[in-house]
Order: sequence, then structure tokens, then C-alpha cells
Amino acid sequence: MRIAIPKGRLQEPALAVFAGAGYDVPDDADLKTRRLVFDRSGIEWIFVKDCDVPVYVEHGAADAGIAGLDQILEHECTAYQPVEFPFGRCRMMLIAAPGAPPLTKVATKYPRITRQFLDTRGVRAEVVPLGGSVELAAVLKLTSHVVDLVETGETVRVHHLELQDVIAEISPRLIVGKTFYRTEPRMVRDLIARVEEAVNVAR
Amino acid sequence: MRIAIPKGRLQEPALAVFAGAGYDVPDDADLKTRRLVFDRSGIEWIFVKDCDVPVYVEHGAADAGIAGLDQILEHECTAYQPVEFPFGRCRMMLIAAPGAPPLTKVATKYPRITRQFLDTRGVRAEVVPLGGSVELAAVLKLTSHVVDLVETGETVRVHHLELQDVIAEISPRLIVGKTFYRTEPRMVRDLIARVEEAVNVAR
Amino acid sequence: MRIAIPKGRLQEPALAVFAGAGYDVPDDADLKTRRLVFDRSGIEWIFVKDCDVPVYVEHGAADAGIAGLDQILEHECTAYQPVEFPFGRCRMMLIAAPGAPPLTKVATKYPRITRQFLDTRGVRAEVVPLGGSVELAAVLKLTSHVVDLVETGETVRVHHLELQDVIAEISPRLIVGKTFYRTEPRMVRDLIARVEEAVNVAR
Amino acid sequence: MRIAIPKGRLQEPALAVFAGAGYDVPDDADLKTRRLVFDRSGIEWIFVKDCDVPVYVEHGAADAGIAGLDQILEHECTAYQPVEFPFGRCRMMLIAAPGAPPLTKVATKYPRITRQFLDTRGVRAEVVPLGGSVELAAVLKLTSHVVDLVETGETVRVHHLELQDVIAEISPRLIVGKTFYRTEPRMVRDLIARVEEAVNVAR
Amino acid sequence: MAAKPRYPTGVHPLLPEETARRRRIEARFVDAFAAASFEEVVLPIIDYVEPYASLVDSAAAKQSYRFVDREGDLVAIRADFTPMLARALAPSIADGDLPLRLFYRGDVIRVEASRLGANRELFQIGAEIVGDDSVDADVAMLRLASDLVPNPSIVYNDVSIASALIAQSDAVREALAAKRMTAGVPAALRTIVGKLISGEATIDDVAPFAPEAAARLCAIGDAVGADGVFSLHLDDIEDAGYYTGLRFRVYASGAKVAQGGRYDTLYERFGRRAAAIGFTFTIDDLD
Amino acid sequence: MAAKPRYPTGVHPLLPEETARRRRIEARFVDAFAAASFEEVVLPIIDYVEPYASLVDSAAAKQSYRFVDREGDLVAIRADFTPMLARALAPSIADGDLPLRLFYRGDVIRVEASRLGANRELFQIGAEIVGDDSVDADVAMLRLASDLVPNPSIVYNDVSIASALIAQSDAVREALAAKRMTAGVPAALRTIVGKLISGEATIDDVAPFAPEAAARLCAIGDAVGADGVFSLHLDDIEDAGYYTGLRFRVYASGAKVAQGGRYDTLYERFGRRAAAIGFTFTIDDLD
Amino acid sequence: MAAKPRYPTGVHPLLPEETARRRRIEARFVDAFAAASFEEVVLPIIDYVEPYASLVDSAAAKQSYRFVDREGDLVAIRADFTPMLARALAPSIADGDLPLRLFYRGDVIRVEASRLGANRELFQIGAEIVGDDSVDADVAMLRLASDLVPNPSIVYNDVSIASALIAQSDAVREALAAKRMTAGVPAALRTIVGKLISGEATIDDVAPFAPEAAARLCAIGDAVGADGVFSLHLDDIEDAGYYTGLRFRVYASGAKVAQGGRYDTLYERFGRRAAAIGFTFTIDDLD
Amino acid sequence: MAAKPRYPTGVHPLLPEETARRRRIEARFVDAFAAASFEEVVLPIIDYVEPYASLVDSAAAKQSYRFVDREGDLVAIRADFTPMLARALAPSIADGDLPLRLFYRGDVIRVEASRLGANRELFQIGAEIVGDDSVDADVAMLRLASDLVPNPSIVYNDVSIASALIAQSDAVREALAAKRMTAGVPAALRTIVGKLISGEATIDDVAPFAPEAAARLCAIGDAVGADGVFSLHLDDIEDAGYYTGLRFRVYASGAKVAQGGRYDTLYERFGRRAAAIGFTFTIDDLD
Repeated sequence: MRIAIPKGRLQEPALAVFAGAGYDVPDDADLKTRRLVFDRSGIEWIFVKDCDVPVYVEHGAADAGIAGLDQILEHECTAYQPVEFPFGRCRMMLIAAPGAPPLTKVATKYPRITRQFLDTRGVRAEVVPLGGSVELAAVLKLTSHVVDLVETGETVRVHHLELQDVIAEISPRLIVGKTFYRTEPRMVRDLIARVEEAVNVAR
Repeated sequence: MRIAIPKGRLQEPALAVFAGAGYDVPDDADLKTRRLVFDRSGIEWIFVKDCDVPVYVEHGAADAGIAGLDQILEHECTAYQPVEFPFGRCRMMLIAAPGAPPLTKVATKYPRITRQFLDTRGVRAEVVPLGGSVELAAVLKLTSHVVDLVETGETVRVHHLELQDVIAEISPRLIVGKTFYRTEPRMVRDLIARVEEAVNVAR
Repeated sequence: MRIAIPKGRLQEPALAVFAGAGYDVPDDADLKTRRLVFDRSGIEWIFVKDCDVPVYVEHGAADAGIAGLDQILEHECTAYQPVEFPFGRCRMMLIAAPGAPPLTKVATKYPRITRQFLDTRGVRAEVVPLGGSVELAAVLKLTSHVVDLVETGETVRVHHLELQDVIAEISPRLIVGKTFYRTEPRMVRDLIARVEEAVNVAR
Repeated sequence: MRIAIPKGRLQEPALAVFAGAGYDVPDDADLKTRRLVFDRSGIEWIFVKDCDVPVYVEHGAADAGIAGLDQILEHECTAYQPVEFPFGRCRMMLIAAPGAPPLTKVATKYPRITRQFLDTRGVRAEVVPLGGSVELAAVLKLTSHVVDLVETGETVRVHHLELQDVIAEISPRLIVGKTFYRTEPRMVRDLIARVEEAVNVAR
Repeated sequence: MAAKPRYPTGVHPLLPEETARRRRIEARFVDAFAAASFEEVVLPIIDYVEPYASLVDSAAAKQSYRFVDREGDLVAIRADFTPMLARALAPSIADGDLPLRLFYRGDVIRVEASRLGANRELFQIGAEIVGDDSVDADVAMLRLASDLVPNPSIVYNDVSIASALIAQSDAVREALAAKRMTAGVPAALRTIVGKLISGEATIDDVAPFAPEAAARLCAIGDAVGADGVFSLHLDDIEDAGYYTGLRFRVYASGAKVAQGGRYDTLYERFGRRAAAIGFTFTIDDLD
Repeated sequence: MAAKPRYPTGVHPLLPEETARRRRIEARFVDAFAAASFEEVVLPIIDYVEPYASLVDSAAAKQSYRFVDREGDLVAIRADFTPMLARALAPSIADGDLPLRLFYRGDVIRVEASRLGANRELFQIGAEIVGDDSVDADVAMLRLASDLVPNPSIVYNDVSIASALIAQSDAVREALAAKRMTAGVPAALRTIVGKLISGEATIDDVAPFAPEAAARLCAIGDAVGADGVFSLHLDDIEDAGYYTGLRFRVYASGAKVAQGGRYDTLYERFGRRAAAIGFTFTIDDLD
Repeated sequence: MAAKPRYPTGVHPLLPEETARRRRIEARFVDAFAAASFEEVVLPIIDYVEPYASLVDSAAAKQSYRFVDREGDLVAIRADFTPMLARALAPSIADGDLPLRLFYRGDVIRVEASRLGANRELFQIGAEIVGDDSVDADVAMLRLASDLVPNPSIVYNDVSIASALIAQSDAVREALAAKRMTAGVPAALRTIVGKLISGEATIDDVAPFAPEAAARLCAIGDAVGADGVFSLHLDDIEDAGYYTGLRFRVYASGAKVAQGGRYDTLYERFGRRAAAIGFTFTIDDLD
Repeated sequence: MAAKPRYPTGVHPLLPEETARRRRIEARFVDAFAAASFEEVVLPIIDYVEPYASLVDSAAAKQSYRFVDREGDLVAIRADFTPMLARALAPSIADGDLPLRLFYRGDVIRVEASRLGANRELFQIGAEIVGDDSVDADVAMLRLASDLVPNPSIVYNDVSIASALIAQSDAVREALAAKRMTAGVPAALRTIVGKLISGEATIDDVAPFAPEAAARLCAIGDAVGADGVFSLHLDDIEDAGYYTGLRFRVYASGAKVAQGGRYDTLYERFGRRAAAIGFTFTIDDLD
């Protein structure tokens, strides 16, 4: 079984969950190395960028993994989501540039979600996909709005941006590939049960 | 005039060029702060992710900037490219997974370029856009191939991947927005002349 | 008011009806001349080929006329049909060539009706429009079938053809153009009333 | 071999040609009967409406026949036309209604030819197919123009119509079906040679 | 002069003279609408087919240019303004705004001849009152229509009367469509249907079957009068389509030049309840 | 308020306020054109693709809505007025008519974003002089363009200069396109190309390569002056397309609002030799 | 060697080697079907969209090539065999003929990637029994499917069980889709839904909600056994679509290679009541 | 029995009986081709229109289903195998491979009746030798074609003869097309054209105009003989299309069942020089 762990803000809590579930996860020493793949008692742990986890699972290159709903939706990932985690929750929001100009261009790391949101709203606006800070794009008037995740709202305040609309409530989930789910039911049942258990204990 | 500097591997040489051209660029102290926008003697320096520079210039949110040809092509950016830089050169290549399996899936940070490359080759293969390491994708058999930049080829060797095809020679360029170029000819001429000068001196 | 009379088998009964309705119709002497247009006490009588009556009325070149349902349907004529006549009734039928071969080609003077009939039956067959005798076409094996009007069925028997299907019951009607009907209600009411009267008397 | 003879104005000269070519054609006695098919020394003579001759030959239901160019074109008949006859020549013309109104509607027995003529002229006009006299249609203002054959021009003068444009020079031709031409070359050669001979003699 | 180029069915360019003529006509209508304080809206030349699916029968649908766009959606070139206006307006209407007086202009393009008719590009100008279901609105629109052409003859009726009868037996539809009594018409309806066909029917005759409609028609009749411009045709059931009440046609010099009526349920289909009445004039460039 | 409906890429309705704004802009242009005695023509919203095949590169072609009509012909929704005007006019022009001063207005609809640009419905108004190849016509159109927007900045050039150089070596095109000298540029041209790129080039510098164009540019320059509104950019080779001589762009408040030039061979392609110069303004409803 | 030509999304030629491979696979299936006395039918590569409108959700519809034909009808290139077979067969079936054992083969062409999946041309071979609603037919088809690939793993279920639960609360659908209990699931169903999600659910657990389906599954289970080839997944509710009872998927070497089930109401939609069960194997040329 | 459904022009399903018949015919051809060591290729059911633009006249193009795909490219459903085979093969051919013996089978779908002909779905099976320009190849293909149907009558000619004459005067084309001498034919050619039309022409008569073709025809004639199966028709110039030399048609029981010939320049258009000769049989399901 190969499990994908998202690097970045979700990595630590994710590993904690699996550790709590009694899995032999890579330790800090391992993680200090530049390696990204670890075999631990029959399970292969791979560390990939958070946005890539759904891709690995969808393609069956990983059997399971932990991914935020933002990335699951953006990739239209069809994997099952048997466990939702209490940590790392936030909101995806539509945010206006200082002075809240009319909505004409939206900078975002989530072009697909943003496009769908605008379409359902019937808004004719251009989506500008960015790799880096989208708040900066609003500040520099590249776009009239941005779509991004909001946790504390600190960044938004600092840049005098304006929260306008909640697009989705975001939480991390345990995701399991469909084929793996059907072809290895025992392994899957065990994995889900243990992770659920660990989450409940942690509560 | 607003100039976009790419964060990351090109930032330092880029600033060096402008400094050499006699521009009052933000100093290390500035850069230690988390700020990304600096006004220096009438010029606004903005620091954005490398892949976003062409976007800012194309939309006129920046008048000029420094960007790699990889990002210029991926964004089909139409800005002028009056100066090519001697530093930071590399190649965009098609790389096979260990054992060089038949080409069926390609992981890349450059989906548009990769799609065009495959089409001109008449190859039916799926492009898998990734945000993180694409070499890992090949190692983990997510895809049969990857398209990525190759400088030393070290990563490729380490992962036992196989260089198969050169897609493009990549170099950083000074890019200038078309409207700015036409509406502020004097400023543009001066900028280009000074940057060219600095480059030649550095040679 | 201009009224179109179909030359041929319907001409005599048609004129009889209008005469019975008290209209001053052209007499035999008139009809012996080669003229086709006659002014009689304010009404213009025009004599056109039976298949052209619906065309004149549809285009408003005639205000009313007498036409068989076969021609009304074939021309998809939208005129009102306030009176149906007891004379000149017959059936439009699908008729097979001697030996009733499989249905592959149909000769007919009614291509549009035939096409629709075949489509509703889901039959893939070629429609061969003819100007002359369609029975001959079946006899000479130009087509496997024909669609034509059948009164006594004599022709069919003579040629050893086989009646296979009734497509429509055909009768002549008084037709009145829609615009004329709406813009000259009084004239229309009077015309219809008198013709109906005459028909009922004749019964 | 089955040969199609057009009833009507071309019937007599057509039979004369074949008689002159030494063929044993049906005589007047035959023609007085209502029969339409005659076997004479191995050749089957069929008498069909002039507009149907190209249809019979195109479908191979007749091997050869005599047809006017007007009908050949209207049916886009692909048969070979090895002999052109000196008799029965005329012109297909565009004719305006009295007073020559602007061209908006054209009544005709040749809808396909008329459509093509109007298209090549880039004229937006409605084609109104009629079965009967098209001159009458112009007189009665059903249409602004008509397309019809003109021999002496008498009818046109009588109705005060106006000849406007020659669409095609029309002459009757001997037509031979392509498959028959290729599969029975000897018969074909003999037929053509004899008919040509007869035509030249007649001159 | 070179041969004139051919254009796709339903379109053609207007050269200066034709354009001037077109613009003059437009101006006359636009001024009249402005004077009656109607505001203009512009409707798109193409739109999705799906939102209108329930409104358009397949025969009519096939008369418009339709194609699949890059997203795989079926799109059609504008062939009828009224439903487009409802779809465009419905979401933006605030209660305070109503009633709205709007007009629009532009080409509708049909790819298919309707029956014997020619393929024609049709330039249309129309007006509509949204959010007013009063008889006054009916009368206002009838009067406005009658002012737009010289010597008009306007035929009107209320579609709900015929629908009430047809609801009882579909044979009524055939009889009224052919203007001929048919065997199928139930005994109970033969008298009224007969009167409708023969044209003898009065409002009192139909009142029992559709009291409200009858009352409205009376009120309208009183208001517009019967001075030869307006005439009530109770047997007229053509093209009821999405119309729910008053239905009328405008004839001038022996040809139909406009048609309209009331469609109080149309806006609902696009998410906003609002009564509406409108008409559309067609300036056929061929005539 | 219900959710706003979505419309196909490139179109959307204009509600009263937007429509009023659009009509105001139209009126301003129409009055200016009328004052300069230009006459209006109306061009069809769809046309066949084939007649324009030689004019449109496949990339541009794919930016317009295209579909196969009932006759099986490939049809496109209007995406560029100028060639349509030539096709519509060419057959009807009589020698006596020339020169003609014409204008047109309407939407062009693009299905595909051009590069990073958004999908936008573009309302365009343009004018053209047909049958006058004089410098006076060039100047007249430049002046007319400059009168239509406040504080315009107009950049102009003659495409035949660059073509003359590119004819000698295709490397020149790349160099001028990138604004960077490349190895490929032949020695004989390095000086002039260098000057063009660096912006030092004067008319005298280019005269040897394209004497006529140089002479015309001088005459034009003398006429329009260099008062800050008009500036000559000899290195500008963008979108030469079907242009044959003068080429210009109008900028206002830092954005391109119009472009135009001379296309003396365009009418020929549609069967009628006639010089022509025109420009098109784009009023983007998003801005 | 010249550059390989590009082909439209979803198609490509097969050169001799690939063709030979394809024909070998075909032959293996065809022989197996013939041995089980299934007869072949050939289905058209294009068909009208309208007859299937009620069967295909718009998302799926957009995955197929669709275009408007010369008559103005919307046509699609084949993207799913099963409904086409029903439409083609329904009118011709005489009672005496039933049950029929039929098979078909050919490409289905999809223009759009489904989610992350690639655009792929899919060669499919399928079989169907029409007019037999017995458990024996279910078992026969399951066994036949299991004989067509080495070491298959077949997951089966009955869609009517989940539908019975979902009928009581739509929240059940979400829970079963995500495999996670959600707040919305009503108390009365939390136990069974929980068991289904956790995989503890037995046939006895679901019997109260869908007795017939439960009984059938028992019978099927007894017949096919649980030898590791067949396993019952009561929580499996994917792609119920037009299926009415048994639903199964065939996995081989870790990938899904076939799917099928029972659709006893499908033929009715095309005018002929007839139970039917079938499956379709997909041979992806990329793998 | 319910009413049979209607299908789009050019397609329809085959029920078991028809399918069996179709498969039997296929098998007969496939065996014959295999025996002559031809290998099968599979060609896509749709392809871009553009690569074939120079090969297909617009009339023929409009006989096939054409539509614009999601990328905005014009796509057509297969209507002719030969050029598709060339496009598919050209890039992959290595010199060592040649000559190649290939065959293919499948439907071609035409949306439009050709003239009086019916709309028909045509199932075609064809074979081709690539990379062999010898007379032996010509003879081999003629013989192979003659073995595939009982009592065939094969008419052959070399298109280059007529082209040589037509090159001197286009009037020759008309004369040969109508089979009637016309005034336009230049004096110098009247004798030969006359002989061709009258059928008296011999190879010696045409040799002066096209020596090579004449020589080839002699060689072919000697090889295939004149036993009543093969006959030379020097006047046959139908559908020369992309053919460059030998052209032949196969008739059986009074109908044309196949046609073929040599097209030595076709592969070049797709980037690979290679001579080729092939033929295609059509099994019309209506007959």
C-alpha cells in the first residue's frame, strides 16, 4: 500500500494521525533527508506537493493519501473521502482588491473552481491563474478580485482587501482510490477504521 | 515604471543586472523584510513568483520584467524580448522514467508547451500537470515520462531517468509590454539601452 | 376576390359548386377559349393546374380556391380548409411492383409526403420523383414501389401491382388564405356560408 | 436494350431519327393504343414523360433515351450525351412580369436550375416551383419573374412579359447510361453510329 | 460589375441606400418608443438552446441556425426576441423596478423556409411592458402598436378561451384550425365551436367557458372601440405558443406586419414571476 | 435576485443602463462620421469562411465561432469587419462612385481567448475610404481617428518598409518581432535593423530600402506634424495582415482603442481593384 | 521519418501490428460469445441525440462528439452501446424471439477527458441477454464475464438496495458516495448506512429495505460462490444510470476492464417491454 | 411491432441476419487478401478536413458529414479510405518496409445523395500495394480484383493519356466527357478525339501522345489478356481524381462493384514519396 502525504502545512498533522493510528511513519530524522519515499513495515510513504496528492491517487500511483478539499475539487478528483479531519480547516473566498472595484478579473491558484463559481453566478470575468501570491495581484491591480483560502484573514486585513463571498468550506480528508477500494477491501477497511479511531481519540 | 523581478534562482542575477545598469534596486536589507513592493527613485520594483512575471507584463500590471523563455512560452506571452541574458540558461527536455517505458503519460509543470510538443510529434499521450517534483512522478510510475528543465542533469542521473529529447533552449529575457513600448518609447529606449550595456560589461 | 379553380378532374364539380352557390362562374363558351382568367361580377376566377392551387393561395396570389388534400399536404399549405367536398375522394397508397419486391425505391408525384411516410416508418428507401405515370415505373422496375392516388384501383390491377398501405384519405377542400381570412372577414364568411349551403343542397 | 422516348413535342422527331437509323420503331397504329411499352426486334421502346427520361436512364431502368438539355440539367443526369439533335432547340430564359418589377420571386418548372442561376448571380430571390403555366404566374403577380423555355417568344409577347436573360441554350440529345456504355460497348457503338448517321442524312 | 457574392441563407449586407432606409424606419420606431418612455435593451445574437427547450417545438427549433460550441453546448442564432428578453431580465428585476417598459431591435435569422415561405432575414423591433397585468397595459400596447403604421387593421383575441374549449376535447383544436366542424367535436361543444367557426360567436357566447377572459375582452373592446382599426376574432387560435391571454396581429396594406400578446408565465420559467405583454414588428428587407 | 444566467462565450445582454451608454458612444461616432460625409453600411453577422480563407491564418480562424450550415458549407460568425466590407462592396462599385466614404458598426464575436486575454464581446465602429490611394486620404483618416477620442496618442508606420527588409532575410522578422538583434540577420542589414530596434532609425535610414514608403511617410509626417499626438515607429511590424502601406494604432489613457491602415489589394481579391484605407475602434464593454 | 500526423481527439489509425493485436483480442471474444450462442449485431457509428435525452446527463452528453446535421437535428458519435442496442432492437422484437443472446463490438469515441482521465479511443465488446429476467441469466452473464479475462476479480451489487435507502433521504447518497457518515443521514438509517460504509453490512442487514433484491443477491451468491473471484459490495452505488438491479464490475491486474448489469426498463423507453442484462469490456489501445 | 426508428442519413443498424451476411462477405475478402499476404490496417472513422483539402473538390467535400470540433478544427466522418491510408502510413514507412501489401475495411458515410443517387451507407473493403510502381503490381491488383467476384467485367485505361490530350486543349475534356465531338476541339486533335469517342482508337493511335502510358497498357494487356474479363476503354476519363496512371472499374451482373487504380503522387502529399496502386469494393447493404 502506498500512501501520499502532502508536504507543507498539512504534513505534520497528517503524519501525527497515521502515527496515532499505529502506523510506522517516517520520523523527523528521515524527513530531514531530502528523500521523499520511505518504506516502513510494508507501507510506502511518499511525500508530494499538497496539490499533487489527488493526482497520484486518481491515477492509482498512490492507493490513499491526505488532501484538502480545495485540491480535491480543483482536480475533480473522484477518490472516496472516508475520513474528514478536524485540523487545517479554512474557507475558500472571493476577495476584492482595495476599494472593491467591479468584478472583471480574478487572480487565483484555483482556476477551475473559480471558473465554475463565476459561471454559476453568471458573471463574465476573466480568470487569471497565478502560481504565487494572489493577494499581491489584487494590491498591484493586476486583477479586481482574487479567490484564495482564508484561515485567520490576517493577510486580507494587512492588504486592505475585502472579503466578499464564501465559495466553499475547506477541510483535509483521507482519500482512497476507487479501484484500490474495490480490489483490496480488507486493507481499505483496516486503514479507514484505524485512521477514524485515531481522529476520534485526538478529539 | 513598474518592473517585475522573479523570485527564486533568477532574482539575484536579475537585480545585479539592474544595479549594473545604474538603477537604484532594493538592497539585501529590503529583501530580508517580507515586503514585495519597493519604490526606488521613481521606479516600482515588484517581486513575484517566476512563473507570474509574464502574466503581470502581459496584463500591463507591470511595464517590464525578467522572465525565462519557459514561462514566456507556457503563458504565450506576447511582450517584446529586447535583451537575452547570459545567465540561468538551461534546456527543456523530454525525460523517460527508469527503463524508458512507451510514452503514454507525461508529468510536467509546463502542460501547454508539452501538449504542443506532443501534438507536433503526433503522439497520443496524456499530459499530467503537477505542481511539485515531476522527476518523482516518473520514479513512482505516475507517468511514463516527464517534461522539465535540465541544467546539470544531476537530478536525472540520481533518479536513473533517461534524457530523450530537447524541446527548447531556455534563457532569461528582459520583457517589455507592447502598449508600454509604444506609448513610452523614451523610457523604453533608455531601459533597454542601459540593461544591454550592463550585460555586455558583465561579459 | 380572386378564386383559383383546379384544371382537370376537379374543375367541373368545382365550378358546379360555385354556380350552385349563386356565383356567376365562367360558362362553357368561356372555357372553350384558351383564356385562364375571367372577371365575373367583381370576382376574378383563375384556372391553374391542380397542384398549383395551394401555391397561389399560400402566396396570397389567390384569396381562395379548391384543392385536393394531396396537394395541400405536398405543399404544406397553411390555408384554412373550411369546406370539405363530397366529390372526387380517393386514397393515397403505397403500391408494390409486380411480385412485391423488398422496398428500396419509391416512384411518386408526391416526394415530400412519401419521404415523411417512409421516415415515420423508419424505412431506408430512395424516393424517385416523377412527372409522368408512376405505375409504369413499377412495371419497368425503375422502382420497387410507388406512392399514388387510388380511386377504383383499376390501373393497379391492370399492371398486376399490389396495394400495400393506405397513407391518407384524400378529399378536395375549399381553402382560404389566412391573411385574407383575417382582413376580409365579411367576404370570407359569405363565401364559406354560400359554398357550404351549396354542398349541403347537392347532397 | 431498352430505349426511352419522351412523350410530347419531341416524340415524333425522336421516333423519326430511330426509324431513319433503321430501327423497327412502333408505328402510328401502336401509338394510338394506350400502351407505353413495345418490343420490336429485340429492342424495348418505352414512352415516358419528357422530364422522366433522364431519371430512367440514370437509374439504369432504360439503357438509352432522348432528352432535352433542360431535363438533363434539372435532374443533374450523368449519362453520356453522344448525339445532339438539330430539332427542338430553344432557350431557357429569365422573364420578368409586366412592368419588370424588382426580382423577388421566380416561378418555374426548373427549380434546381433556377436556384443555381440565382446563386451564381448572388440574387436573393424565392424560387416558386409550379407544375402548370409559369407565364400565368407572372401575369397574376404570383411572382416577379419566371424561368421557362422560349422558342418563338410568342407567349411572352402575348402576356406583355419581358425577356431579361438567357440561362442556357437547350437542345435534345441522345443519352446513354454509363454502366450500359461500359458493359455493352458493341451495342452502344452501333446505336450511336446509326443515330449519328441518321441525323447527318436528315441534314 | 462582378457577380454579386452569395451569402448564407438568411443574411445579406445592406448598402448605403438600404441602410439609410433601415435606419429611417428604426428611428421612427425608436422615437415613438422613447416618447412612450420605453427604454432599450440589447440582446445577444446567439444563446444556448437548452434554457428555451420547453418553449420551442422541435420544428421551430430546426428553423434556426444551431451548432455545438467549444464547450460542447448546443447554441442557436437568435430567432425570437421575447424569450431571450425574459431570460436576460428575470434575474436582475427588483420589485421596486416594476413595471418596466422596454424595447429592442435587431435581426432574427432563420435557416429554414417556413413552409412555402422564402428564407428571409428579418429585422425586428419590439416593445414590452413587464410587471403590469392590467387591462390598461393591454390597451396601451394595442394603441402603441396601432400608432406605428399607417391604416393598421388589428385583429385580437384571448388565447385562454380556445384553450378552455380545447381542454375539454382536442377535436376542438382541429375544428378551429381547419375552420371546419369535425365529427370528433363533442355534442356539448358543437354549438359554440360552430358559432366560432362561422364567426357568429359573441363574447356572451364564450363567457361561460372563460369568464375572466371574456370580461377582459369586453373591457379592452370598450377601450379601443370598434372603429375599424380593432376587430375581435374569437376563432383565432394561431401560434398560441407561450401566450396566456390577449393575442393580436397587426395588418397593414394586406400583409401581417406585427404580432404580440400577453405571456404572464414566461418570466417564471426563468426564475422570476412577472406578468408581461409585448409585440414585435418585422421589417422584411425583401419587401 | 435569481442567479444571473450564463451566456455563450463572447456574448451577453445589455440592460437599459449599459445600452444607453453604448448608444451614446455610437451616436458620438455616427455624428462625427456623418459630419465627414461617411455613409453607413450594415454587414451580415455570419458569412462563409471560404471566401476569406486566403486572408485569415488558421489560428485567427479558430478564434471565431465556426459551424457547418444546412448546405454543408462552413460558416463563421463575424470576427472582422474590413474583409466583409470589401466582399460586400466589390461587386457593386461603379467607377463613377469612387471614392466612397463608408462606416459600419456592430459586434464581433470571438469564441477563443487570444493568448492570456479574456473572452470578450467586442463592439466595433469603423470607417473606410475606398478608391482613393492619395496621401490626403491617409492624412484624412489619421485626423478623423484622432478626433474621436480625447488625448489620443497615435503610432504610425508603413508595413512595406519592414516587408522590404524581411524579403531579404526572414531573420529580420524575428529580430524586429523580439526587438533583439539575432545571429541570423545578414551583415548587410545589421546596421539598419539595429537602428530600427534601438529606435534611432530615421526615414532617411530606411529610404534606400523602400523609397516610395519613405516619401509617403515624410508627406504624412509633414501633414500631421509631431505635436505629441502622432509619432512614427519605424520598427512597428505587428499584425501586417492584409495591410499594404500605412499602418497605425490609436492609444488613449494607456490602452489601445483603435487600429487601422491601408489595404490597397484587398478589394482585388473580391473581383474589383480599388485602393482603400480604414480604421476600427473597439468599445470593450468590460472596461 | 516524417512527423506523425495528429488526429482528432479520440481516434487514431492502427498499423498492421496494432491491428493484428486488436483482431486477436476480438477473435477471442467473438469465439467465446459464439460458443455461448450469442449472435452479433452491428450498431451505427452516429445516431440522433434526442431519443437518448432522458438517459444521458448533460455532463456525459458533452463527452461525446455532437453536431447538427443537414436536417438540423443534433447527432452524436457513438459513445455508449447499450441504449443504442435497445433502440435498434426494440421495434423488431417478436415475442417468440425472446430470449435473445446478442453481442456487438466497435469503437466508442469521446471528445472530452472525464476528469483527470485522458482522452481515449475505446474499443468495446459487449454481450447482452434480452427478455430473460431470471437469476439464471444474471449468473450466466457473471460467469461469461469471468471467463473472458485471466484471474478476474468481480465486484457485484444490486442498485435497487441503495435506491431504496436514498429514496428515504438524499443524504444517504452523499454518505455512500463519500464513504463517510454525514450529519444529514436520518437517525433511522444511521445504523445501516454506517454498516454499509464500514463494510460490515450483510444481506440480512439490507433485506428489510429491499427484500427482493436481497433474495436475488443470495441466490446469485449461492450460484457464483465466494471463491475469491466474485465479491459482494453492498456499498457500491457508482454509475447506477439506467441499471435497475444487478450491477457488477470486472477487475483484472488491478484495473477495471468491464462493467455491466441489469436494465429491465431500458427497452420500454424504446417502445418494447423487455428485461435485459449485459456487460461491456473495454480494450484500451493505450495500454 | 413498434414503428422502426429513423436513423441519420447514411447509417442504420444491422440485425443478426444482416450482420451474418456482412461478416460472411468480409470473411471471403479477408481470406483472399490474407492468402495474397496483405496485412490489415484500421483507419479512423473521423479525421481533419484540412490535410485532404487539395485532394477533395468542394462538391465531394459537402457529401460527407463535416463539423467543427472542440478545438475549432473542421472534422469529417470517413468518406474515402485511400487518402486516409496514405496520411496514416506515410510517416511510418521505412525504406526497408517497401513494398507493403495492405488492406482495410469499414463504412464510409455520406450525408448527401450524389445527384439522383440515394443516400447510402457504404461498406467498403479495399487493398493496396505501396512502394511498387511496376507493371507486375498493376497486373497483380487487376487479377486480385477479378478473383473477388463471380463473372467480373473489368474496364481499364490509363488516365495520363487523356490528361496529355486535355493538356493541349480543355475542349478535349468536354468532348470525351459528353462522348461527342465539339467545335472547340483543335484540328490537330480531332482525329484522335474522334477515334476515342467512336471507340475505334487503338493503343498505337494514342502512343504518340503518351508513349509511356501506351507501353504500360500494352504490357498490361498482354498479361491479363482479352478473354472477355478485361477490356481496355481508352475513352474512359471518369473520376481521374488523384489517380496518375492505370484506372479500372469492376462490373458484376450489370453493376459497378469496385474501382481502383494507380496514384503514385498521393503519398508525397503526406511527406513520403511512394508509388501506390489499390482498389476498393463497395458492398451496398441496400442491394
